[in-house]
Amino acid sequence: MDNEQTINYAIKLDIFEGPLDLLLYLIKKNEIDIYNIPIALVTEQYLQYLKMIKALNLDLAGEYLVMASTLIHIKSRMLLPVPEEPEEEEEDPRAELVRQLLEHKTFKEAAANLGERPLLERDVFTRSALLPEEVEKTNTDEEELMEISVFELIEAFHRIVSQIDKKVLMEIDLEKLSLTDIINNIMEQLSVTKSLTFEDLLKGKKDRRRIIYTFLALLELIKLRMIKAYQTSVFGVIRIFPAVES
Amino acid sequence: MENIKAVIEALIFASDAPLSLEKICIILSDVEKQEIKEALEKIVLEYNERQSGIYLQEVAGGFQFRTRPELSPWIKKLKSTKPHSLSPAAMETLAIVAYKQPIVKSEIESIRGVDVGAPLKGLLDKKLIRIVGRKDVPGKPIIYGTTRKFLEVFNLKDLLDLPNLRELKELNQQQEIVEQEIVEKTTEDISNL
Amino acid sequence: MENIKAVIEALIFASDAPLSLEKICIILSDVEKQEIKEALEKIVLEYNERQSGIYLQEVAGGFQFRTRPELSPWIKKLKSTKPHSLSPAAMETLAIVAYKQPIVKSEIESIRGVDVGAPLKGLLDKKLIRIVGRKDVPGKPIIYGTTRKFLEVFNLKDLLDLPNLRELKELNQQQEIVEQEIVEKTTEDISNL
Repeated sequence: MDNEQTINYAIKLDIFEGPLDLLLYLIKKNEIDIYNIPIALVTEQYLQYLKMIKALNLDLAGEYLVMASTLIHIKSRMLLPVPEEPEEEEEDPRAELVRQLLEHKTFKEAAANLGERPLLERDVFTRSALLPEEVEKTNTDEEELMEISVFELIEAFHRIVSQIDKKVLMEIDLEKLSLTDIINNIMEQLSVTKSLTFEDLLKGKKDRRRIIYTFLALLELIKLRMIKAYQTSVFGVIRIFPAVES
Repeated sequence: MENIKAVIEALIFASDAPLSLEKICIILSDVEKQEIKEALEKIVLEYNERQSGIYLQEVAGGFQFRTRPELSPWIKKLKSTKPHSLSPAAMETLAIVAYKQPIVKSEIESIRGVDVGAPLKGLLDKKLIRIVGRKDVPGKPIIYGTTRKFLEVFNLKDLLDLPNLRELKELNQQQEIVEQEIVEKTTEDISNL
Repeated sequence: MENIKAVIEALIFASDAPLSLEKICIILSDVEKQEIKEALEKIVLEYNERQSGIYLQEVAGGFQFRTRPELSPWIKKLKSTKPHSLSPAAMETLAIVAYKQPIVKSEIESIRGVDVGAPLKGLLDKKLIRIVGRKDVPGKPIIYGTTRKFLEVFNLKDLLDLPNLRELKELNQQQEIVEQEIVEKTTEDISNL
């Protein structure tokens, strides 16, 4: 093996996808008829390649060795004398290998053909902008209501409280509040508007006592089944509806 | 309806996936299927005649507007995202799954002559192939098939739209049976969508 | 350039936001701004003359194809028939919640082997699962369960109607088998999507 060949082998090495690929390369390089493979020649060149790979200290996948033994086996079978009157049609020892090679070649070509098609996001592109209708749709999706449990209400409550500026929480509210007043107030508002958010009820006065009282009032009303609380999404706005249409 | 063509055009345009004839029929319940078909053909023709920048492509069991392939250099200038490219190993594995599905890993490996674990995983991640089920043989190997996304990405109407394999027919007399099965499978797939 | 109009049309179509004249000028650097303007006007005219289902609209400092407003009832019909789509991760998570509810996140994660924060959030948003309560153990983890909507979407009478649930319950002591079946069921579910 001369030097030029060595370099050639080394360069070609990483483009092979396994032993079948290597064999196809050897067949092409030697301009061999795939249906009539000179098995001795191909086996010799194949083994040279394996030596190359080993010499380069590259990992030799087990499949390459399996193929090597297959080739040697076929070669030895080819050397056996053909019986003069074969009992039944003896299959060419190369047949199975040829079938495998043809199949492999077919799919290599198929892969190449697929790659040449107009590929999405490479050659052809679809509409990617959101249409106004789609923007609308997402909004209405969020408006889809789900009934929430008291637990979820507490979650939401906790979230609201934690969002409030700490300083505001420190302020003392001088307004006198009673639970009954707030309950009456909520029911009164609901009789007018049919639906309220938790934030509506607080009317922007996000002081701790009002929040807690409002919250307790809601819990009481839910317990009494006077109102229903809904949430648009898990962390969405809580909406309160009268339990019974008045 | 005054302008079926315009409605269909708008529907296909607004749909975020290829829109099937069946779905158009459901939406335009008052219009005959034949009439819808004719309108679709007319739209295809018109966009081609106009030498428009977009065209109506029949893909993945439906219709979708796409930009013309020859204009891709301009679109690439617009888009910063790189197209997903497949390695030769992945591409070959995909071709085998596409043509021989439903297929198990060991069958792919016997064709490729190497382990295909990595390319299979990559193709699953890219949603170009999917697990169809498990084969009822010892070890219950996973059966793979291509997805609708595969058809969309490779601009294919259906699996029959795959280019013919040159030599496979000689190699495999059962090819027709396989194809028949693929047709049945595809019809099923489409109706499951 | 042979067909500026087609290129501009394709660019506007493929752009993910309204495409400004300036940006088109940058991409078609060899073409005069005036020529681009004229091409844009021609496109607008052509779509109007053709009584097409889509038209070129100048919006937000750019150009964008849109469906004609008068066709919006049809588009709404299209969007309302949109099937529920779930990612495989979401589907798997949902299956686990469905079969093993009430369940906490860490239990789902020990089954799936990956973080399920995102799919859980998605399922909650889609109202397919809900927070049932908190487990009375340190850290008070959230307990999840399926919703009524889940039953509706999956066409189930009740949770007992879930395939194999009863069998799963009987097997409950043999945790590993149960989990294996869920994985298989999930794989099936995913492939049916």
